[in-house]
Amino acid sequence: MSGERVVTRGAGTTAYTPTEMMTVTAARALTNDDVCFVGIGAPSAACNLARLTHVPAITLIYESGTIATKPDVLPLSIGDPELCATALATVSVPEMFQYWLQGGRVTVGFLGGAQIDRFGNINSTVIGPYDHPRVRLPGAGGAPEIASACGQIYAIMRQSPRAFVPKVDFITSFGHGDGGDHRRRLGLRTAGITLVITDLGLLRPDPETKELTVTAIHPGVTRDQITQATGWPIRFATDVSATPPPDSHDLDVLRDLLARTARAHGTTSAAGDGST
Amino acid sequence: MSGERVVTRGAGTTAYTPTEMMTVTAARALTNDDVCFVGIGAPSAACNLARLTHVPAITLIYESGTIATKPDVLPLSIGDPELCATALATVSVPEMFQYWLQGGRVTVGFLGGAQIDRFGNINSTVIGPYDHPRVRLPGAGGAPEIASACGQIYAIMRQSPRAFVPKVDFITSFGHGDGGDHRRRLGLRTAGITLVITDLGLLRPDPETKELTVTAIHPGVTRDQITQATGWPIRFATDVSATPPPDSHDLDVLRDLLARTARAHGTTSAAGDGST
Amino acid sequence: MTAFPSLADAVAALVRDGDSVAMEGFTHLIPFAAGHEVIRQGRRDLTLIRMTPDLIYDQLIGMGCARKLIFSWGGNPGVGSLHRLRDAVEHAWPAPLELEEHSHAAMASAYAAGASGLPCALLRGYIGSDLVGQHPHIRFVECPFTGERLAAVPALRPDVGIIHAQRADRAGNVLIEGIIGVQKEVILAARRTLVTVEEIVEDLQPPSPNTVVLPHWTINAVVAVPHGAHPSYAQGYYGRDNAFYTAWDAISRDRDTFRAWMREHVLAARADDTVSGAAVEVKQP
Amino acid sequence: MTAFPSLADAVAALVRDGDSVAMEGFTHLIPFAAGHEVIRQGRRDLTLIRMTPDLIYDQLIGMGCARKLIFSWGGNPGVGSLHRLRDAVEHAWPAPLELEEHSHAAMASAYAAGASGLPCALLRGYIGSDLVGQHPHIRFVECPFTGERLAAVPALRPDVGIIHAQRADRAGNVLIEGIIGVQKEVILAARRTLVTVEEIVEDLQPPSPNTVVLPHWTINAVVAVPHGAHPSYAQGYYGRDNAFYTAWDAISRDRDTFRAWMREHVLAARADDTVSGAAVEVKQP
Repeated sequence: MSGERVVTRGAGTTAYTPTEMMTVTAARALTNDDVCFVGIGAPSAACNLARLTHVPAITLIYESGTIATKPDVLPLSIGDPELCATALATVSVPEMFQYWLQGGRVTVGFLGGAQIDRFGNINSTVIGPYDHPRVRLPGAGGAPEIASACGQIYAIMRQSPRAFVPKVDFITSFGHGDGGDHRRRLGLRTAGITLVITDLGLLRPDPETKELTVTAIHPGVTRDQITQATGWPIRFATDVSATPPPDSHDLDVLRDLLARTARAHGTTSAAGDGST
Repeated sequence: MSGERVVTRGAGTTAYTPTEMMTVTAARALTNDDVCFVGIGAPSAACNLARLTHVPAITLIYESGTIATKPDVLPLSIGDPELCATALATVSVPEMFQYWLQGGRVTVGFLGGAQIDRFGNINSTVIGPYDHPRVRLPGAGGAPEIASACGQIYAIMRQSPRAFVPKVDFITSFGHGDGGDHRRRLGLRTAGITLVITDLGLLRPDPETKELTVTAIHPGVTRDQITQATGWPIRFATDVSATPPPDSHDLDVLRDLLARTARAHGTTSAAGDGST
Repeated sequence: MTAFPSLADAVAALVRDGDSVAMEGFTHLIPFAAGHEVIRQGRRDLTLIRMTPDLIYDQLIGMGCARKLIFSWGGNPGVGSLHRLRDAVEHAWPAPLELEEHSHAAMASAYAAGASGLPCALLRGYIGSDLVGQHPHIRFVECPFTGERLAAVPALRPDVGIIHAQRADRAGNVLIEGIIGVQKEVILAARRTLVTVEEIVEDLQPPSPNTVVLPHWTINAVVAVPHGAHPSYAQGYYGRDNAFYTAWDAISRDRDTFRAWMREHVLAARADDTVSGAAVEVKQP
Repeated sequence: MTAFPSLADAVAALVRDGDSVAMEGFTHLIPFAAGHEVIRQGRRDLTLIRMTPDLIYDQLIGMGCARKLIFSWGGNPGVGSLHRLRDAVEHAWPAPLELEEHSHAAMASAYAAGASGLPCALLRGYIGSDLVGQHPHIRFVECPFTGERLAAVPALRPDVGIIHAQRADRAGNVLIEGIIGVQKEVILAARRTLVTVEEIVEDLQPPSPNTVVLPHWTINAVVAVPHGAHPSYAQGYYGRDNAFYTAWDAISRDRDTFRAWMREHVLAARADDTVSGAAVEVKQP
């Protein structure tokens, strides 16, 4: 979190950064019954914070084959030694994707991404045309099948017009396509993206159109800020709630986790974007 | 072997039974480089005798998932504890059939069976019509894919007109079909049955017609005996050799193995017919 | 969440008349105790699924629990026939038995497809075999890249999957070691799952990170049933009772002898209530 | 039979210009030492196959060894881009790089199909993704039982498979433990195989009967290369050098810095001849 200015101070609570707000809010979306397929970076920070605070029984799975892992520090990569050493079991990568993901055992897929669009489609492949990309991104990884096979998908991304675009340059992972019943028409039986957690608030697909719509705003953030940070004319739900601020226990646990992680990796933060 | 009369005495060697002759001859067909998929019963006795005598480096695989196993006693079933305890590795049954058998890693499949026909097709399913069988046999087990995926197949069976029939009632495992290039026409790239070891001699498919033909006769056995024991007018190759008799070392090792096995299982013999 | 009910309560909650039920364990860890409880509870019209029916399915079939058998090798391993299975197929006693017959390769792949959430499995199999054509469950597809003709079989998705394992921890995570057969696949493919174990321990202590451990959320009920795999075996606990497998040949050959044996050794016995009753929550398919 | 040549001899015997080469290891046990020897020997026109290209493929691509890349995620894990990979794709430096792009699920299944002797793999995948249509290697077939449309990808059968493992015994049997990735699959799918190991021991001592052990007859050459996976890791031997992964971002960002680093740290080094030379017998496909 170093380098990021503290811009928010909750009523009577510890000061916190927008990234902390995002991570804590993402963690709160998880339950003890969830079996969660965890992307590296921001999703991994949120899922482990959840495990270390209100949902100790949650099952975290990383695509490297580690099932029910309980890392003491955040992994830098999707296959750090810590993940295997603290897992209930480690399976092969084909088994992970065939039996566990495609087999429908995962309730929540937690993804990051470079671009997301109005209908929750995610791009992690290219900016610009596929054959002559302006920016070549890392690519799909596990994301396309995470997006189709998990019960539902939560995405966590900092909100900006470059990241939140009307239509992604390339659909790596299908969200709601062109909206409406597009998923059903493709034979998808899972819910797809149901929640996007940003540093400004929460977005959920409209029940009918599936357009991502603001349903909650973080403390101190304005509607105008959100509109400015979104690449399409974003709508606000009829009932927009105020996200509760992080409490001091959440922040303590998160900061301890990041400090332990930084000491272990010799870097300042392991919560940056990374693989799926 | 108890209950079987000693009917053969090799020149200057120990007395032995036809079953011992069959087992020793079968063992001699194997090499140190073979990776052998072993059926239970007579194939298992032959393969382990080979391992304990002239081919200590042979790899024996049982369909229960045990790879490079070195049982001290013959297993009664395809998955006895002894097989796992002495194996290099034990894999799941889907992996065994997908990666190891279908993957083409096995050089020899060693099968038994209830019926074999003129063209080496094997029946282990039914005697009589499938829907109203006179005798319901155990069924396919691993045999159909052993017969198609292994580099070549050796079969070991006591020769009798009931077992060696012109055409099997039911092709469980495809040998050479109607003969000639039938395997190639079905897209099979493996050799199929190349050797049948019986208590009377050796049969091999004719290079052109693929009809099973006598290529070697065990000591003391007559051509007439073989003809009488075969359900079709069996041919003899131009050059029919005399199978060398078992030497005393082979017999000692085999008898020790069977005695150990009987003690371990509390039965008189574990070399009877069984699963694939 | 995994429940820890009695064996009787677990079977009552999870196995229903008319269900397709897979009890797996490839020679090793065959769930005899659970099968016996299914017999005692008098379940009927079951579609029994198992690669190698073994004695436990001979008993279920002989006691009239089954309507259909999906299998790939039905013998008494190393001994001979399953006489009750043969009597049902050859003489419809005590009831006719429909057969759906596979090869091991196909059936193992069908379980793996079930675990993988696929509707079917492909294999390079059944080539030239008369099993093709006997059954509508063996079809063929073309590889879209090479044009090769490949066999396809439908995925196996049993209503109930039952296995026996070495041990579970108090959360309900289950460890299996040794010949692991298709046990993982049947648990992941089935809609409802029951695992009997030799013991429940504080710490599973898997010897390797790659040891087969089934997480508790894949299992509806765990029941401690020491010796629950006898006369098959539990590696690290007890050996295979090969003498019983041999003896079964004579017991099962005659209908009356068979019934007398079952009355004395199965029907008169009670499931050990080793763990006090607890509600079994049935997960949704 | 497995040979125990020097790393230089093994690479010389097994890797040829124009080959398709898969070096696998999912974060764990990445065969860096073997990849460096391929660079030193100046191999050209390789089709590099790897789920997660990682730094070793960034180095191979930057040094001009590759013509094509088959992959599913090409980044510096937790750090950012692979700059040499991006430079090749975005600016054709030092040479154009053809991409064949998968998802992890498809690529893992394609390796498994290769190991299984199948021409293709089926998966419930790629639904709605723009990767479909970019590449002829993603096609669709219908399930012959349900009619469901399933994605198909061709099996991966690399000319050469290279992995790093914890240890081998003197027969050439190899043990892998921890995050096992697709290592078994790539060895079974490849025509020629090379395994580097941390050490060669008298007795493998697998902790469990189900530990992943590759029999010697699946491997052409085994070479002891202690620390051969650095900066990735070998569980039980050394940890991941996360600081190097972070440092690579700066080293690789600039072409000249990259080349200087490669000259000093890879080209100037010699493969450890830890085991004296032995002929490598190449198995037939």
